[in-house]
Amino acid sequence: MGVALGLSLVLASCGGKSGGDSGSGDGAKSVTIAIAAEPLEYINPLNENGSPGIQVAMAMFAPLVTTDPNSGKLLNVMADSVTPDKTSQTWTIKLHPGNTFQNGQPLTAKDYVDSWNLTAQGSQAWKNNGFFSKIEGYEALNPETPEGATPKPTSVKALSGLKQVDDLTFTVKLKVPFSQFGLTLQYLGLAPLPEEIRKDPDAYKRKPIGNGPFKLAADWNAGDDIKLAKWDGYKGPLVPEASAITYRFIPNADTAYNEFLAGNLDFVDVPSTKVKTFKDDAPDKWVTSASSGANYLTIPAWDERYKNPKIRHAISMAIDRKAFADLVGLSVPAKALVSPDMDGYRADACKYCDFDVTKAKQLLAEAGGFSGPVNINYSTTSASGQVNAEAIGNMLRQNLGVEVKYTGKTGSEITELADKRKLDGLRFSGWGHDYPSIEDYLTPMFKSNGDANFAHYANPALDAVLAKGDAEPDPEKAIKLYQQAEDIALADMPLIPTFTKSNASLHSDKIEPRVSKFVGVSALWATFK
Amino acid sequence: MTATGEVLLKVDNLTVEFDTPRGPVRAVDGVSWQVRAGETLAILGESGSGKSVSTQALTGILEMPPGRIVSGTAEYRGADLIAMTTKERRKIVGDRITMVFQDSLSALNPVQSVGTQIAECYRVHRGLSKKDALKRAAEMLDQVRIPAAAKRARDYPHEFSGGMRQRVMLAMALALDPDVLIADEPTTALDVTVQAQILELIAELQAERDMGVVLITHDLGVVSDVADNVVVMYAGHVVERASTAAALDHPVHPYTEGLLGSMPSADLKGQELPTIPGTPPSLRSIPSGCAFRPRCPIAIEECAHDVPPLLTVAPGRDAACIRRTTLAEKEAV
Amino acid sequence: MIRYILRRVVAAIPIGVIVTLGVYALVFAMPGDPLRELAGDKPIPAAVLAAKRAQFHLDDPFIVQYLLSMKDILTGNFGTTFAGADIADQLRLRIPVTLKLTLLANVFQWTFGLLFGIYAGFKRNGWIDRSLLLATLVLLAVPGLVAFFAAQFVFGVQLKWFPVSGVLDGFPTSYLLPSLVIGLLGFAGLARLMRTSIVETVNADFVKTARAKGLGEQRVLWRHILPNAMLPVVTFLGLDLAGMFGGAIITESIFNLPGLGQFMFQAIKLKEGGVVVLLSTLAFLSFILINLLVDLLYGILDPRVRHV
Amino acid sequence: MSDVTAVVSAEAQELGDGRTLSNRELLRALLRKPQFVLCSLILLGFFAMAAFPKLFTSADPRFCELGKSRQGRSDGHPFGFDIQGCDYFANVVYGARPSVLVSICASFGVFVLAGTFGLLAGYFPGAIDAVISRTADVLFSIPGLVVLIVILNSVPNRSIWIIVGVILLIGWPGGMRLMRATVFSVRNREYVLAAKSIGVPPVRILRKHVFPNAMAPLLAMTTLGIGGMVGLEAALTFLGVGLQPPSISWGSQFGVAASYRDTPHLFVWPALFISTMTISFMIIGDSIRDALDPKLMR
Repeated sequence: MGVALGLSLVLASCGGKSGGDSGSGDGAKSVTIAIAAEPLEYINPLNENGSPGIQVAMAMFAPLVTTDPNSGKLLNVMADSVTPDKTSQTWTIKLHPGNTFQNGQPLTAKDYVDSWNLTAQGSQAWKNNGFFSKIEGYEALNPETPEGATPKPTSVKALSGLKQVDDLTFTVKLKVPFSQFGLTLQYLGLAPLPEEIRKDPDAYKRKPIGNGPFKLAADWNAGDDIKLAKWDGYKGPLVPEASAITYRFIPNADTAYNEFLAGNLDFVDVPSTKVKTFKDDAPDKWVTSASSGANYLTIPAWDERYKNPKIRHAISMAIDRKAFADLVGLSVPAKALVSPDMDGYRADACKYCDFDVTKAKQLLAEAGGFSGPVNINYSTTSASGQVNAEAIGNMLRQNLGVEVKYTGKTGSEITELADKRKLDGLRFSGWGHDYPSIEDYLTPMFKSNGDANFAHYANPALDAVLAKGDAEPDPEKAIKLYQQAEDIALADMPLIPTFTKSNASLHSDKIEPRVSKFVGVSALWATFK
Repeated sequence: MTATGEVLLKVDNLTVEFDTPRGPVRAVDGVSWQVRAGETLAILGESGSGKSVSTQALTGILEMPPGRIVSGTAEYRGADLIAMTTKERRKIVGDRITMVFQDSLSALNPVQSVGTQIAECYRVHRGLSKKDALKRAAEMLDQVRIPAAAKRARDYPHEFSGGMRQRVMLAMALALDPDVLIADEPTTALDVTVQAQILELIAELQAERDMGVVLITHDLGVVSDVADNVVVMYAGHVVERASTAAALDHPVHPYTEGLLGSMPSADLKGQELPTIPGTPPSLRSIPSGCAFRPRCPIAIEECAHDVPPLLTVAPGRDAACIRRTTLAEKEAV
Repeated sequence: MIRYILRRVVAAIPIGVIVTLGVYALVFAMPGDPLRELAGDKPIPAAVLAAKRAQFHLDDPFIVQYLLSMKDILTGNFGTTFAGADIADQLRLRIPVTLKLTLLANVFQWTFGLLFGIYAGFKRNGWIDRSLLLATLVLLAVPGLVAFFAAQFVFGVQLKWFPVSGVLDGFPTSYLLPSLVIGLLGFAGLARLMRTSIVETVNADFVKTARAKGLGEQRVLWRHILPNAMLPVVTFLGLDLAGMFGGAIITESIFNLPGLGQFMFQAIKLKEGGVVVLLSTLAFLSFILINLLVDLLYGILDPRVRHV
Repeated sequence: MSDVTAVVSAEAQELGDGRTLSNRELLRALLRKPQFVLCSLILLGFFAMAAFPKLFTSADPRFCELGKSRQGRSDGHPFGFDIQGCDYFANVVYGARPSVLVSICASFGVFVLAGTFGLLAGYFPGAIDAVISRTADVLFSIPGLVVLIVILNSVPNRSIWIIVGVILLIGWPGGMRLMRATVFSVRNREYVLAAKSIGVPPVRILRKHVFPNAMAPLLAMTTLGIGGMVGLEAALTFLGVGLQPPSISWGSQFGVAASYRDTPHLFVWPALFISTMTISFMIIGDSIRDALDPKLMR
């Protein structure tokens, strides 16, 4: 699981639609929030894995657990308790009594079990289907389908690992032990749907019934702004102060920024092209969050020329991370594979990430030099892709003396070529966790066949350490094991850490967004002045 | 042949220049003529001789700039058209003085029905309603002998034959019963038979209305058929002015003589048609002195010195040729 | 008349087939898996991919995909985008946006273009004419991109005369600024064309006839010069309107107008052959329709080419 | 024809009528116009810049120090530094080549294609005209930008030649229509009929008689459109399908810089160069057209 940064970049640079009220105050505590993406077509958290959809789901649905913005600890929302067994393979989830859906129906364990089973069915083709692959019985609902054939609804409709115990209790049995499973439950993509919707999801894709603090204020059509009003039936913790929220979709991030400057929005994320200017453009109206997520230069595992780790280290040490981070803006150089706000982050984990031209040249010479130009791929759909590629390219050319060329393609084409191991050369990648654990960096990107193994990297030693960490119930010890895995990855260097970026946002005078060093900036939980 | 009617239009010493990228060019130089009620005056000359420019200048339809009237007057019943304001002139031109042009296909607005175009005269000058004006237009078409006039008024110029179109032009010009009709090569583009019909029609209508007609043409045959008096122009100058009969019988200027000689006639049957040698000069490089000098069979050295003055050789007969005028005076004595 | 229209429509059919086939082939040939774009960097379970592939016939041969798409278009059964949006809904929402933008932009372009072109052509070499020629040169030299960004920043963000983007303020407020910029950029070419046409007509013989009829200058201009000078300009109208659809991609993106241009750009990026072909078909139909209308209008304006 | 026209435009008529159109006379008429001379000199400057950038700057456009990213002007760096910390003056100078190449090649190519097809379509009505005109209709009815985006997204490497090629593909129908219309008006002129009657082969008639007399409007349209090509290239960069580094061009410089509002020098300079070149071309185009067209001359 993981919201890929690459995806949000893609979405940030698309084109689209808007509608709704202007942000200027109207007495009530209403707030207009820009989402720099194409407008949503439907609202269904189980079929949403992009940040715009999840952002809206966050207001309308409530997760089982969440990260406490003050302490960084796990906080129960819909759940009363989430308990693993000794091996961390079977988890028991007890719901807090008294919660209901926005249509008044009580929220039960059955709603969770049925919603998850529905999503786990391959024939449903919902985007969060993959989440359930960790749960026992997933294959029965997702049989191998020959190329070109429609996946047939299977006779099996339920995950064997998912069991309702009573009205408020259910258990999840995983295929293998996984100590971080409890953390993953804060993902909004696991929200429950009421029975009404489960029976006919298509009929409700424009009129969702959630269990979160906000509900649709009026009828909503695909492509429109989403207007939400407070739902008084929400009994969970962390109740937002706002009484009404409008999510306005503005696909062009620069346009959204301009809209804010013109006074039409209460909250907007600063696009990458404006990181140098936003403090002057909107003095006293900006906030930044601690750096979160991580960005890398990905080295193709399938290209023999890059195989020698010394070449990779040479490339890494030829990069002036400080200057590069300054170019990107709001960023700090990264010398670790995980985000700095994670438990277990080590600022100097990387031994080959210092800028040292002499050493880099020496490493390159030791590796026998490099043949042919280094190709740097960049996404044409990202506003800063080309600029970043050129910066890296210039440094490699000037500091290592290698020839450099550039290829601009759409983000998806790069990913696809990489998947097929046909991509020539380096590319950029980024990762942001779905749940705050360094495991959510190491498993997806470095485990053999990991979900987001950009480099197609495989090292059995690392896999073994990760498995040990997953099975380790003691969090402290688990982190130590994961750090070992990070060290292995840094030595092999399939990904070269580059920078971590803070997010900056602008907000109107009437609100003060919630800023947490654990979960970043949030307009949803803004306080009103 | 009589010259007894009231003088309707009197042009005196009219000079017109054009500004070109290479400096001014004099297209009409000191031209004078007049036309009386009931008279047909022909202005005869080759293309480029300034015959059209002079009439266009005095009616104000010449494009100015680049054209420019340097001097001269053109009096309609004593009022100088050149000196008056555009607004005043518009009350006369188009109403009392009207024009017919050579190429009726391009001279008629291609996207308006002929009825509308004729009716426009009544609408603008007489203030008739649209309906009345259209009715009058149809009547006018009938007067110029267009069959099924009421129906054809709705047709567009390209739907008429050349002769019929010229009749339409005529109908338009005569709609307001003008005093003077300026017909600029009205028949040049037409077949000989049609040409005769049109000229006949003009003559008929002229007689009905006691109208003065200024007929601009390069065709001596036309002149001999219909004109009372003739003004011969060459390179912007009037070279001879006479009654048609006199000019045809005893041309004074060698140019007129040359034109007459090149006219086919029964006498010369079977012989090669004589022509005037050479080509008319470009207005940019008019020869010094007499412009006709390089083509003139009787030119002498003195011809190059000064522009020959237009002198009266006999009552009602003027010519501009230093050889003939002196000669004529001698003979007269 | 009816027969003429029918003949034109029939003649358009093979062109329509080639257009749609060509566009579909182009999109089909674009590298990259269409569904990949949906997923971002995240893996999509094989079953989900397979379901989507089957739903959108992505594994069928090219020609089958094309025919299925055309069948959907012809039967009005547009289906959904890869992301799940109802295409018919999208069209309902987006066509008015593009229409409003295009029409308003054309109103500006034609008003400015015709007025200035007519005046400049009629009073040739006057100071208005000279300044107009200079202004059109400058306008034609400004890349559209510069103009859009500059206008948005200056008039939207700084002066706040117009909304910065979006369609929240409704018609016409939201559309004013982008339309003005498109109109100004297009006005230059139109004004020059109009001016040239007027200049050429001013010397026509029938204008002389009109003056000889003692008509006032205004009447000569409006009744005689203009109807004739408009003829070449009218043919320009068809091409211009058809071109607006393509040009709207950039405008709609910068001003965040949810019109067909953005839909098209999005569909191209997502390699949604069906949507691209549908939109191309719409563009083609409007092209044919506009050209037919223009030709009919031409026939009305010019009796010489009337189609009976 | 009345003698007004004969008098006034004796000179221009010779040009416009075509038969006596002499290149020397045209050139002489053009050289009399100061704006033509000035713009030609400016363009020569740009051409020189494109051909020999080293004459204009000794700096290496590819030597970059990221630390100097977007700094303003300083000694030896009159335009300051670009986003990558490279000398911007050198980059703008070196950017002339692709910009000039794209605009010239695309315009010239469109002129040749449109001219050829227009000649053929206009001179041979029937099958040839039908094929050419219908093909043009097809290209007309697809928005050009769509074709550009789709094709440029498909090619593995967006070189200037690919961009030129695609512009050619979508650019020729407009010019073709114009040329075809002009040829229609020329093909029945006396001199063409005369040439035909004495058995001159069609290709020679087209080359010697029809083309020289029908090319003026297309030529004017082409020169007016040259500048738009550079602007188009900037738009392509904005849409993510422009030239790729290390190619440098004014269009891509502008396209990249458009977002960086706080450092105006990044977009002012390429925009200035683009506009200067565009205006120069257009004034030259205007001058040529005026000189060729007697009606507009006065």
